[in-house]
Amino acid sequence: MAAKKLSKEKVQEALQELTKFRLIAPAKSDEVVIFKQITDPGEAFLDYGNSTVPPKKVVFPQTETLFRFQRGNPELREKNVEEEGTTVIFGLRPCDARAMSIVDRLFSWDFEDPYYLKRRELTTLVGLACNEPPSINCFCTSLGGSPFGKEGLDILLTDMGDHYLVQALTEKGEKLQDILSAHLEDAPAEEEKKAEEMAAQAEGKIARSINTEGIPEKLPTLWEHELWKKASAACLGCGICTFLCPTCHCFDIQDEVEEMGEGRRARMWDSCMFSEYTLHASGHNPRPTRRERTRNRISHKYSYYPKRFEVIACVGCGRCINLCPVNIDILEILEQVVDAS
Amino acid sequence: MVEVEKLREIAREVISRDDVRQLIGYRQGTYGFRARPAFITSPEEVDQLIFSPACVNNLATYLTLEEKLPVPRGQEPDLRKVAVMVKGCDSRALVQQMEEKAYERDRIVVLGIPCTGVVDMDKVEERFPNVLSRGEIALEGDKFILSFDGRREEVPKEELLADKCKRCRYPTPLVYDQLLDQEVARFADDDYSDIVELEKRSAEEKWAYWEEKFSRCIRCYSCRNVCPMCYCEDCVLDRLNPQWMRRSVDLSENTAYHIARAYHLAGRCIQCGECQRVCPVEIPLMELNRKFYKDVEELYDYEPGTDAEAPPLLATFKVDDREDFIL
Amino acid sequence: MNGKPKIGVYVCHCGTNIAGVVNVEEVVQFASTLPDVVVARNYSYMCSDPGQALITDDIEKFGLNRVVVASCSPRMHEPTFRKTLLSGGLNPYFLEMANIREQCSWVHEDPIAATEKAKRIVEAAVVKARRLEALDVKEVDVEPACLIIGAGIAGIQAALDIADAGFKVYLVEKSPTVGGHMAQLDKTFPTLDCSACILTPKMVDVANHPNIELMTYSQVEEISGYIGNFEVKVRKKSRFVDMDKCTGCGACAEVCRMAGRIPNEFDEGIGMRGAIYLPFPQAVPAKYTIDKENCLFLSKGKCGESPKCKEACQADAINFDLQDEIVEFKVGTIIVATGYDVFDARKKPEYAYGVYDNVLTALEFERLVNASGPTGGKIVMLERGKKKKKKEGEEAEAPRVPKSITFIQCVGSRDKSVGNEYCSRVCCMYTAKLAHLAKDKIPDCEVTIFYMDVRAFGKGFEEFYDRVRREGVRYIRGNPSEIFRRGDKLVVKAEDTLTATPLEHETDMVVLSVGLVPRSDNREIIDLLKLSQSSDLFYLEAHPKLRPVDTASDGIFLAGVCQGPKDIPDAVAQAKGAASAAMIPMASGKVKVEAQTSVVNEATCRGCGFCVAVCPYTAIELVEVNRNGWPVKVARVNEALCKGCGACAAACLSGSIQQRSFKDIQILPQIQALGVK
Amino acid sequence: MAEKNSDFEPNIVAFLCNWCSYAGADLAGTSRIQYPPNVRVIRVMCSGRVNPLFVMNALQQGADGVLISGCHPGDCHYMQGNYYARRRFMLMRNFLEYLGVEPERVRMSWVSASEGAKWKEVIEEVVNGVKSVGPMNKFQRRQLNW
Repeated sequence: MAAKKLSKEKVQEALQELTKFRLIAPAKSDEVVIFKQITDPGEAFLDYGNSTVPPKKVVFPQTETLFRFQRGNPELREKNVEEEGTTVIFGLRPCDARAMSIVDRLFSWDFEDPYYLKRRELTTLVGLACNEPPSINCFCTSLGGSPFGKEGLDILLTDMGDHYLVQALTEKGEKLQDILSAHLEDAPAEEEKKAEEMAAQAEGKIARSINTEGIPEKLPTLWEHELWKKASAACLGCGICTFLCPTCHCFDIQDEVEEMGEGRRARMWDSCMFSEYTLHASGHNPRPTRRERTRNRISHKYSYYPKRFEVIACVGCGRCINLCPVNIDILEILEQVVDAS
Repeated sequence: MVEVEKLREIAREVISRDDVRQLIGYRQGTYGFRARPAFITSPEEVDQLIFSPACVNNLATYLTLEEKLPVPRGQEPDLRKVAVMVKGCDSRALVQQMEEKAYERDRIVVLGIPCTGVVDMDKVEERFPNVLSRGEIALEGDKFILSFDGRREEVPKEELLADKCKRCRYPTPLVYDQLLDQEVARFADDDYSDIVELEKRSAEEKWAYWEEKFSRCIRCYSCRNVCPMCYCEDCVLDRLNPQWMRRSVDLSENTAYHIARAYHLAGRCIQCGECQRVCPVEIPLMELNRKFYKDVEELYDYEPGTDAEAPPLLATFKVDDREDFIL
Repeated sequence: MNGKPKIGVYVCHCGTNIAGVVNVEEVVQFASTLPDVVVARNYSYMCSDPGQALITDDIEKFGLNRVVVASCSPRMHEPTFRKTLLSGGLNPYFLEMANIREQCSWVHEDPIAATEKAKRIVEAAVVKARRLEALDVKEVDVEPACLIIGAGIAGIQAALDIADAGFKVYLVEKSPTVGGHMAQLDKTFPTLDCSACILTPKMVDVANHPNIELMTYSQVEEISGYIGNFEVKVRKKSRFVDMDKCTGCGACAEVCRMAGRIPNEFDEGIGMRGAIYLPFPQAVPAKYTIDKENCLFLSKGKCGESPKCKEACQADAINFDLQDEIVEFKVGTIIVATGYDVFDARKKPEYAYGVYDNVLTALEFERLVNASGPTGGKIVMLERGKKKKKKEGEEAEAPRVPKSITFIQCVGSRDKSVGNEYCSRVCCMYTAKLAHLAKDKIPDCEVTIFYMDVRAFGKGFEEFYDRVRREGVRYIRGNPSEIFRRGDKLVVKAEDTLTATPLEHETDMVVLSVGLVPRSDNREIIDLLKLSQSSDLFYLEAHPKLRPVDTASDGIFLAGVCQGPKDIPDAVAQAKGAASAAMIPMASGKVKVEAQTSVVNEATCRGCGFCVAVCPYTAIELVEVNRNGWPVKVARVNEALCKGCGACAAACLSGSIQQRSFKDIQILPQIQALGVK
Repeated sequence: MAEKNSDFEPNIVAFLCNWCSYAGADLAGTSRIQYPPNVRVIRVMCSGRVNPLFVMNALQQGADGVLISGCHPGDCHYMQGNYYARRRFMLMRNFLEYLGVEPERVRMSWVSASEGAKWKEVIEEVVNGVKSVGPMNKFQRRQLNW
């Protein structure tokens, strides 16, 4: 597919066109950038680093109704994801898209999750390459990702200054590109080559890194190692590092019932850093303190997940480092894992 | 400002005592200007301890946050003391915790740090983004001196000072075993101007303001877990039977959560500002707590965390409490 | 029994009280659709035996383990239905009542709205019933002793009955003697018995009864505890006279420098007494008392060279160093019989009481006609002003006998302007009696009574009223507006409403038939015992018709006028009622204690002490327990002291302390059932 | 202001203390004093038992207004329950107002066992107060996740 060009003046029109779908774009709520459905293109805010809450919440909502029930009525009213309509996530970062492709492996593993996969099917991802690393703690390059990464994206936009280079990467991407053809022009051939140079430059700007070689195999051997106690000493046991991680996918299912016998079964995010995540009804907790939970969080991403899906469940977006209230740094921990005897 | 050597010397002496199990202080963060809590259990680890305007955490929360593993049969629980470094505002958390009998005074060794104000790390990182190498922050006169990557930047104190410090009434710790510096006289006060301004708005405007904030909340509970006053064994809001508040994350449950949390801090919050600092979606939680704080002060002339012997606010009453709203 | 709930719902018609407005069938149909409801019925009178039998049969037939009765207020029949459950073999606390009468059918006319609300009330009761838990009905021992506060006729009668039944009685009286207001009266209506003749024997019995510990000139200072276990502290005020030595001879009173110079309260201030005095001759105990404020030695430290009374006392009973004595004891029940005050006539300035000497209150007139009164029973015109200097030898001219006496009824009763809307029940008859006595003592005296309505409702009252009129007492229907002086006569301005003729009735003496009002110091007892007051500020009985002698607090009873105006026969009857009510727990020796007390989940309690601080009964304390090897402090409730108010449950932030039958898990579903539109 | 449609019938949850206000409400019943049916009563043993979070829970569940009624100060059957309730609700009411919940929605009253008439006045004052501010639509549970 020949690359296209989207001049910056036409961005608003393009977005207006997309509002006929469920258009999700980065927008500002006070000073916080969050992905939310926009109806007026003016709300979109593309000059941003990365959102606090990753776009995972679009395809894997924090709370979603599975089905509704009523006493005395045997028929369950299942939630029809179709009703949400085709969705376009515009302007997400390559790492978040790559994270979705990682999480797809789990949700289409031994059980095809109907809700998540249907939503993914309905969603087209239009990524925006990172000319500048969104934060000092980005380390996507260490995990096989890139500021210009295409994995998981349907279209990649690259900011070339007065316009965006539009590269359709998948069939969905091409379909969307056709829909937007009125606002696009053909991009000169060398633009794509220029983008590659920019990619290399951007990758050079990533300041932090980790050599993941051997970590998945080594982690299980450090089960009782001293480092976990030290690393988790300051941990508050809150849900920031998991809720804000684009690859975290754990959820809890609960029934919310009202006295009159109406209710719904809902799924909502859960965090392995919470104590009741593994709390048994008997009161026993196999992971009683935050030491075990921190060990589990790191081991799951860097050992258990790769063992099952051949990919480390981390895309190096840096959110868990930036937003941890007590500066627990996953890279510092991983370095300690590498150095641990 | 506290000289680091003196601080480490006192810390070494304290942690060497056989009746002290652990010392909680601050150490340099992993990048930029960040500082983070340090947990010292032996004299050798003392050299990592620092104190600077970057040390924003309230370490008092760790006294009640510690998860106690069941003591194996035949062994005794380690009841040795815990030493903790506290700034002026942090020390009020100790006073309030002791007022609520969380622990006895003799269970803790308090190293008091008279504080001249700490930075708002968001403002620092906004002003000097992408600083990876370890940066230092110091306060000289009324200027913050930031040294990093070989550069030395001077910034007027006001511009980087944390909001809570602009209204700090207790710079010098109210309880301490040792003071690591001379006392700092009170340099600010709280006129609740922001609260008063919000109170004046109409019901619709106020709700629109809070609806925007509460809709962002992702219920990560960092504001609860960081709070030194939130130390219930099993938070009533997490319970399923009865279920006060549902797990689902939406405006209704989020609002219920924030009302319950703020109410549970009525007459207990000591304004250390941690909840607002840690909130990933920047909900102005202090504006919630300080509404109760202002009412409690005006109506009942009560300031939490200032007198360990004072009875809890909501467990006392005066016969002439105001009741003009009662039919 | 806490297993899967099987609920029976019983909706009562209560004749037409409920069924007249609420569509009972619709409510029953609705109730049958609610979760865990196994059977739903309606019946005309659920509280009747057949009604209750419905429940016990269903418990048998369906194995019910929860019962919801939708009828009247739980305050009315909760005890009844709890007994029903008990007889059906079910724990009484598996009952939940839905108040669809007092708070629904009786107060909402619109049938649709009332039925809709009734459904919601029933639903809230069902969802709570589902979560009710069995409570073991705890019993505590009852101290077989009774404290009676106030030794008027009511207190005396109650004390005698309980003592005769073999129980210990502590009878505490604030004034130096027992007898109360009845002792002040001359004759009693309608039989004209001499009040002293029928009262003094009982006063003597009370003083000598082996089971009664009489404490006069004493005040209850502190009461704590609960039914069966009240700890009482009484302050026996010092009389400065040694009760054992004093023989009551009166020598001291004669020589007292203050003799005759202090208005005697007992004589309503007409008669005088000294600083050391006996209220009245037949006082029991017949021991003298020194009035601290007026005794020169005690108040100013000097009484001439030395106190005369001490010199005169043969028995050497006077001892100025005697201190108040605090007595502590334990009782099982308490009877409040603190009596009343008479209405302060100064609050009706138009009647010029206190302005003209010869405007008297009825109680003052009682003292006048009383043989042991200050005038030896002679009705004479009073000169209350400064005592004229009696010159040596000059015989005081004999006080004049009034030619005409006028009574005015309902002074301070049935009068909204002074806040006493109630009728004091006794004034009509005591006025007729006093009028008869006046006629009897001064045959040619013109006796007139201004009245609004004569209430001669009791046994022999009407006959007595008729007799008094036949003796020439003139009844004029009209409420006097004013009294003023004309010459040496008093003029009563009024209108005879039967003949609609205004008149200015001249008379020598006016007697105001003052009503009965709550004692000025009744707040003390309220604070001691947490009694509540009815709208007329007398003490509130538990239920005006069904529980007239009980109070809201278990083990505390009311007798006499302190509960509301009544005459002597009613006061005695109520006193005997209170005595028998008090004897029930004392006789059984055991009493059921509040079962709906608080309980602590020691696993989640953080030992902050908020509950300990809010508990009004100090029923909670922090104890150290071992939690997984760690010593922690947790709250623990003393279930005998806990009264089940629930203040601790609301103060607890972690929800660790809950009040049984009112736990969060039981209230939140109610909110949901009532709240969701 | 919220649209004030005249046929809006508010749904008000009331917490009544057993000894005074519940008895007062019963007295209004025995005296056949008529009052609007909008208030639905939950009986508690003392106003001191009412946890202000019940108010939040009621408003969240669908109530348009909440009323807490107890004994007059000094008359509490348990001595102090109403004093604690007074402080708690003073703070909670101010806080809810601060969030944008109109104060007319959270009401408190002292009604003694003998004040049947006053109970009617309290009910009418509360019902009219809630009617004036319209239905509660701020953070109601059913409007959102159904």
